[in-house]
Amino acid sequence: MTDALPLVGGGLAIAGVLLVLLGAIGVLRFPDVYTRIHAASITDTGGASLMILGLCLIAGLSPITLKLVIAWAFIMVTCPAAAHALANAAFSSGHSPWIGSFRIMRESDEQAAVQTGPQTGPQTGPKKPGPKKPGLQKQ
Amino acid sequence: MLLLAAAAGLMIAMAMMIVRAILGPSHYDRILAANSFGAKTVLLIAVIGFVFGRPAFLDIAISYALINFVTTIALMKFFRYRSLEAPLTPPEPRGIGEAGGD
Amino acid sequence: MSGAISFLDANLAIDLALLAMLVVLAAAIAMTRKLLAAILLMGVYSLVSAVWLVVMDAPDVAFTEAVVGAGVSTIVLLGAILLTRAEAEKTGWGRLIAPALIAVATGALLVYAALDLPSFGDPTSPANAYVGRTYLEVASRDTGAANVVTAVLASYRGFDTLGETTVIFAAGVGVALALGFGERAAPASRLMAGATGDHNVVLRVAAKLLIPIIALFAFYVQFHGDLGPGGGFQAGVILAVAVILHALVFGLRETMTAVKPSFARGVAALGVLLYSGIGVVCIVNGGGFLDYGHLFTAEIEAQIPPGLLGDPGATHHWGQHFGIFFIELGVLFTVAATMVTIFYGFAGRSPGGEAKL
Amino acid sequence: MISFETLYAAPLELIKHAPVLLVAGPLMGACAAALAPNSRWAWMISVAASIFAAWMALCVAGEVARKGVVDYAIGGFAPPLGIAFRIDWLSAMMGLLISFISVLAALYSGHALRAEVREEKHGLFQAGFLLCQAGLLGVVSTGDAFNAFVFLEVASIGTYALVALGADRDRRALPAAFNYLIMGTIGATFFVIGVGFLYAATGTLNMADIATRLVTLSDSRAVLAGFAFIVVGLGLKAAMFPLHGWLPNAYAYAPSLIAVFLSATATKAAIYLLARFLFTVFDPGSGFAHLFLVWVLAPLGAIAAIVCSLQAVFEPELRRMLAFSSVAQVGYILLGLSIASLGGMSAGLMHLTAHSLMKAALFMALGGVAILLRARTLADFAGAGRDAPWTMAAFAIAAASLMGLPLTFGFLTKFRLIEAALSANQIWIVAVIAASSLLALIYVGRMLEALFFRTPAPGAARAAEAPLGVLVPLWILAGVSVWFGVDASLPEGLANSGALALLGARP
Amino acid sequence: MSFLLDHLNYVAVVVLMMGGLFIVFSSGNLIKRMVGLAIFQTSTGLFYISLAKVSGGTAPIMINAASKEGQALAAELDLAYVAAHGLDGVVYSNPLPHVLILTAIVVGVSTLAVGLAIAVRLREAYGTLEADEIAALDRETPKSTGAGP
Repeated sequence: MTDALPLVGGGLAIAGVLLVLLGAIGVLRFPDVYTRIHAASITDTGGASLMILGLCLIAGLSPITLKLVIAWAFIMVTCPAAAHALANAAFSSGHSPWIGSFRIMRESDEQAAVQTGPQTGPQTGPKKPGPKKPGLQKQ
Repeated sequence: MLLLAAAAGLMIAMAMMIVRAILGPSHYDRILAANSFGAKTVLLIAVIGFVFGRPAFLDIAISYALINFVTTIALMKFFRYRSLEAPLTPPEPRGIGEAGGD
Repeated sequence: MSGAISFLDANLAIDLALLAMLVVLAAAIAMTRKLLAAILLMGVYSLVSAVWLVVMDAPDVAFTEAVVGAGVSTIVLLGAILLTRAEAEKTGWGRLIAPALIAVATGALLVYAALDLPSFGDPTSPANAYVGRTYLEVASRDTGAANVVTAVLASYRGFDTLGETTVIFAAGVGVALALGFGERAAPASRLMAGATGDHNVVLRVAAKLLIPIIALFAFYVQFHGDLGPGGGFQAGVILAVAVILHALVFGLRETMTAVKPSFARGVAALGVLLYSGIGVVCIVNGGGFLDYGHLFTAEIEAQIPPGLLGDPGATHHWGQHFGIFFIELGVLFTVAATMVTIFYGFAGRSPGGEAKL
Repeated sequence: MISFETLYAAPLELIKHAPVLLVAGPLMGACAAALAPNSRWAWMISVAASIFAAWMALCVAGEVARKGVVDYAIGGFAPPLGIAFRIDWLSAMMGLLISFISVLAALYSGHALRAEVREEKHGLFQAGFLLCQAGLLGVVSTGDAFNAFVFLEVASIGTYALVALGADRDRRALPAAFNYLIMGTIGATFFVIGVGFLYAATGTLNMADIATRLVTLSDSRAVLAGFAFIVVGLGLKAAMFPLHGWLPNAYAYAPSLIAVFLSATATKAAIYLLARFLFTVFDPGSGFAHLFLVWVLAPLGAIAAIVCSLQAVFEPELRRMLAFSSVAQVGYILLGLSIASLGGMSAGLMHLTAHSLMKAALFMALGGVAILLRARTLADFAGAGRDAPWTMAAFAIAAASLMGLPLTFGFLTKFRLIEAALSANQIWIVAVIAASSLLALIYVGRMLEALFFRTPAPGAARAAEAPLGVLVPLWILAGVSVWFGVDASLPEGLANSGALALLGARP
Repeated sequence: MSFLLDHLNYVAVVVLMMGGLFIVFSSGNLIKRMVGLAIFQTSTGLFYISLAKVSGGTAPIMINAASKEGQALAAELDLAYVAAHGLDGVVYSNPLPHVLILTAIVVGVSTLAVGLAIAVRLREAYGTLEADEIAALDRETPKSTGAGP
């Protein structure tokens, strides 16, 4: 029983790595940023969960397990939040997905669309602060 | 040995992220790659701790997870608001800033 | 068992693989003209070098590289390109010749000399056999700290660390002189005027959850420093990151009312004062500068029960413990406050500058 | 020999810890200045801390006079493990020089800051100034190679921002400061790489210990590379000839207080460290260190003395002129060191002192006049000698010393330099000094002609006499230049002892 | 082959230093110069840490050699190698370079912050961050222009 735990743990870690690798392939091969976010964020959290579970099994019951759980909790909070923020930023700056533009969605969220055209990252208007949009300076 | 293989796999995934970070094409792809790279780094540090017999150094991994998040927020604000000082609070007038400030 | 072989080989293999990644990243940074890409790659570079440092048995350095390189440096660089421009001009090929010659000449000299160095990992090389080995033998006995790096940092080479803290303080002074304390930070209402919709619920909730945890983690790192990796510097940066996260999510003005710039400036100075003050206290009590053995006067020393730290009869390291504790606290103060000051300086200097005031 | 015992009086306990208090004093003063409520307090703290440091420097010098070498192990750990200060006559001399100039600069800062820097920045400015002072004093006192790097950076990092503050008057201070930062940092990093190689070869960081262990390692390639990197790194910091590109603009556009202080001390501390490594850590008598002295240092010093004097001759801006002349004077000092005899090194060290005094005075006089007059070029300063006779008289005295007129300290040091070159049978050095002095005659002549004999353009801003707070330190500097020119027993004794310490310190 | 492998680590670190130095001198953009400087400084740190590594060693944080963790570490050691170098028990890497590089990293980030602050001021005063353009602007406007604090 005690001998089996490290093996099971190692197996889980390998499974996690496979998931992460899949995600990495997705990030490399998928056509646009939204699909890539999709590939990366899900596999990162899933792979991390599996790996950390595996490492917990190897470590046994010790302070290290506690640290692993804390690290896992942080990953579970920060990775999805960061992925959300990223997708949100890409969306609201008008970054078009591969399948077509956001025109329909944009009409419901005009503010985001007025700001910048599609496919413009930081290249345009480097010194223009976001809130200084035309017609918005009420004060 | 299993863990060593896991470390190798993680490093391959990290290398792929580096490729994505270098190729881009948009900055969002780069941020995604960097962020995802950070997550893999956390895992790699944890695994390496076990491979080389000193798993107590998970503190570093934890701090990575935290700092990676803050950096991503900063990047996101960079794009959306072109400012690090803007609040992310709802626009309803709450009087933030006017009351206090130096 | 083949364990021994694979252990050493695996170490070298991971080491070289990570170095290869670093080389690729450095080349990519050299090539790109998009500053944002360069900054992101720089962050990744820090992450890789931090993993490499863990493999090289330097967890303390890895910790620092992680919090500094991936955290503070990236944020400060972002703040800088926000205030400037995110694109570099093209450099003509002709202008690359002289730099390439300089770099190659330097590199050639370095390789020429490096091939003369003892083999990588040689435990009998002068570097590893002389003073370094002595530290490993005596540090725990002298100071009672399990982490030899902390012992050397805070005790044997405590004066270097005082200098390091001073350097950080000087950087805070420099940034504040150049950019101010964020006096130009715009009121939140003006920054957010006209923005509709609330896209940031997730971030706000996550941040609210994380800020206290980050601060708590900072204190864990601070007080765990003589047992594991970590110490005042890392803790200071993490604490500052908590403040920075607050500013990022709830607005700079809001944060500046909570942690006033004048407060940060004062704490930064007090940290260095605390550190050097410990040195002076040691002098007053009859020892040398930063000689923690003399942190307490003889009378107090006599009153400390010998078994207080669990090793009755053995020499206690009460003075060393307290000395290291206080100077690490000084480092924490200065580093946290200076990092916050630097962030205020960059974030609070609104692009467009005067127009906004 | 000078009797320093009579010059200082302090409680015994304080004397014992003077080496470290010399550094800790300004350092703690810097924190206090950053916390100071207003400009006046900051200024008083700055002056007090500088005076304290000068007092401690006197105490240290007295101890050195008594014991020969003062060792101070910080933290109570003996050298190879802990960091130790090791102060011999050379360190003591540098400490005295730096802290003396600091006191005068601090006195001067009251007026200079009011004119050049915005009020709310004064506290931080004084903090930066004191940090720089603490760093330089640390560099000259420490016996640990890595600790020297840390203090070099303490001295530099604040200074970069202080130089940039000159942008309130002329925006060219900003590129100058940036360039200074890049070059200074590369220099420091090269130094660290060099120290790393020495550490790899010897396993220790204590300079004396490195020297002992290097004796058996003279043909190691790692040591050779370490030597090369340390020399290039410190050469950058010291503005050694081909590596001096950052200096003229940094000095010319910085706030005048910083120009006064840096020109008198910063490059000197780097030269000190270079000499320390060349003569104490490496063996100058043989091997590559010897080759370097003869085939690199001496020619570069000579080229600097000629070429940069020429540049000064053709330079229209007064402060840049002085800055180029600084590089040329660094050339003289390096020439003196490269002779590697007692006389040559003593002359080099004396010239170092002389140059500190006169450059501080020159920049201070210009700053004092320019408080009211936003002048930069020679033409802008035309006629200033008549409008501000006291200030410009001091300027003239210092300029005479720069030129090497008899009865000034500058004359004496050049004379000693020539003597040493003759006794070492290096006639070409005499020729170089003569040629360079001729050029100095020309550019100093141009300055004085513009200041005293030209009438200002009608309608141009007129200079006014500098306030008393500037005149006092200025005349002290000028007075010392003359005093040492007439009776040089004090600096000569110090320089001789310093040179002896360098030459005799081989294990 | 073995010699090359033994020194490959140093060579890779040297390549990184060259890269950093090249970026500093080749870029006209001041922020990129700072990035290059940061790489140069970091790679110097890597050089020191390389010196400190001991084969089969572990981080210089003392562990009880009798504990489970300590025994596991000792078991991983190549005994012949350990005996040949006069080591015993758990082998630790050299802590001294770690301490030095901690200090150096701090110095690096300080330099970065100050350099960037100056660069921001430069941009405000000149409107550009390209060294060439700044030099050109300085040449054509020799008259004194205050930048405004």
